[in-house]
Amino acid sequence: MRVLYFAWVRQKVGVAEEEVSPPESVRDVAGLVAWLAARSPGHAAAFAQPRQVRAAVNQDFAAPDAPVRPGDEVAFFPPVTGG
Amino acid sequence: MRVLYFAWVRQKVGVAEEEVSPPESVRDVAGLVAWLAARSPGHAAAFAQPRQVRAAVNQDFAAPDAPVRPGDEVAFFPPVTGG
Amino acid sequence: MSRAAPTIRVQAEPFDLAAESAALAAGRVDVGGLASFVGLCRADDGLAALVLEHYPGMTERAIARIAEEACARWPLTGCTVIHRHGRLEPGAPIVLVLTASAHRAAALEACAFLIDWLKTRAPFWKREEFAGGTERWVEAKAEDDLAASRWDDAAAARRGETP
Amino acid sequence: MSRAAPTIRVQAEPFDLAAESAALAAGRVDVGGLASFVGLCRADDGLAALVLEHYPGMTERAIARIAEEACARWPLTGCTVIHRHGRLEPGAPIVLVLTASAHRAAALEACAFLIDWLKTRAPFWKREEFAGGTERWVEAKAEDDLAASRWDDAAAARRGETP
Repeated sequence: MRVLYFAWVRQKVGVAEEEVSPPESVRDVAGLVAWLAARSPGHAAAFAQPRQVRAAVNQDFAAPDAPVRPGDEVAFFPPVTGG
Repeated sequence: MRVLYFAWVRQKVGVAEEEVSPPESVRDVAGLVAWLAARSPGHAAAFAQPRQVRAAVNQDFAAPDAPVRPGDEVAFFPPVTGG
Repeated sequence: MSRAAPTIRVQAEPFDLAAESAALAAGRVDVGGLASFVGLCRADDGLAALVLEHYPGMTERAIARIAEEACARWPLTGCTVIHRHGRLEPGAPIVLVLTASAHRAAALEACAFLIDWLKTRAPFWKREEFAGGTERWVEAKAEDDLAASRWDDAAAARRGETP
Repeated sequence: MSRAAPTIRVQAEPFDLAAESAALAAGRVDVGGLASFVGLCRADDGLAALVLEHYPGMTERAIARIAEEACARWPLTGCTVIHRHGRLEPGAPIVLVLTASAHRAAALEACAFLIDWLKTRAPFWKREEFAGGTERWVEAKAEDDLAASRWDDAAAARRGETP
């Protein structure tokens, strides 16, 4: 599973992307967040306030209960501020 | 008093502008319309449906009861269709 | 925020959207949004040309008032209205409205307001010329009056009145 | 009326309002109104530059969806969205939205809709760089969510639902 980070989430995690292999028990975005948050102090800081972090699965915005599967591209980022 | 005509009002009257000297009894736009309508068949045709004709006095839109005085510039035209 | 006086022109010649747009933002760093509207001549029903007549003198005056009203209702840093007259063929641009503001909502709303009010308050008249040689004066549309009147409601609503 | 596919570009380079605008009207006689919005970088609070990060791939996809939604809601003859990324200094244009339609209301409303939805649904993030060397990520604004949500209300109202 490919995980991408953007904006201050990327800065806190310390990398822009990584390949991860979460256990089978990680089935949705919320589960992935909990699992990623335990990987490093940077990850923990990035996900300290989960409501500040948005997700996309395979380049579509995704809610916390959206399923994630091996092979997915999952991205985490702050609320968008373009335009 | 200078009177200007635009669009189909001008076409029906037959001239784009004219100098007129209405009697003192003509005190407002409605009175001027009634007086002008009697000047020629063209004028009569132009003012046959007074509600289809708008007026301006000294280059400001004016209601039928707006006063008109010697020296004024009064214009008559259909509802505007610019933009 | 400094407000520029509106730029208003009534002309037979085409206008230059890019140049007018650049002029509203040139040398400024307080403009966050530039909205524009360009009205063009459509070839409906075999239209060969539109001939736009106007009331020289009153036209500029009426547009100036409409632009002043927009500047009073929204915090614009600039505003440009250019309206053409004369014979215009299908595809030709007729009118340009440009508004600049620190924020997008002001620029967009003022732009829509300006074109709505121009349609109902600027002394222009359109005559349609068709391929067969027939002509017809365009009639004022009730929908244009309705579009213009929503801004009365908006102003009333801001003042706390029931529209 | 033939509908053109939306033009969508995400690029570091500036865009050309006049060329993009001309492209939407070129060779057509069914376009009655062209609306545009250009968002620019303001120099608020001593801002030296905005740095725009985005999510390559998803960005284009998200903008394409927003443009499709606009084309589904309004009878547009054309629609262009260009969004820049990278380092942009005060005065620089950031985003261009252009809409074309037979009638002005469709073009103006779709233009406002597109910029509102871009603000809340396109994966861009702005970092502010200040003269003193400090940096700050721009936070999403509640007013932008509100501006975007009025289009939900508008769609609901058209479907006869209570917003």
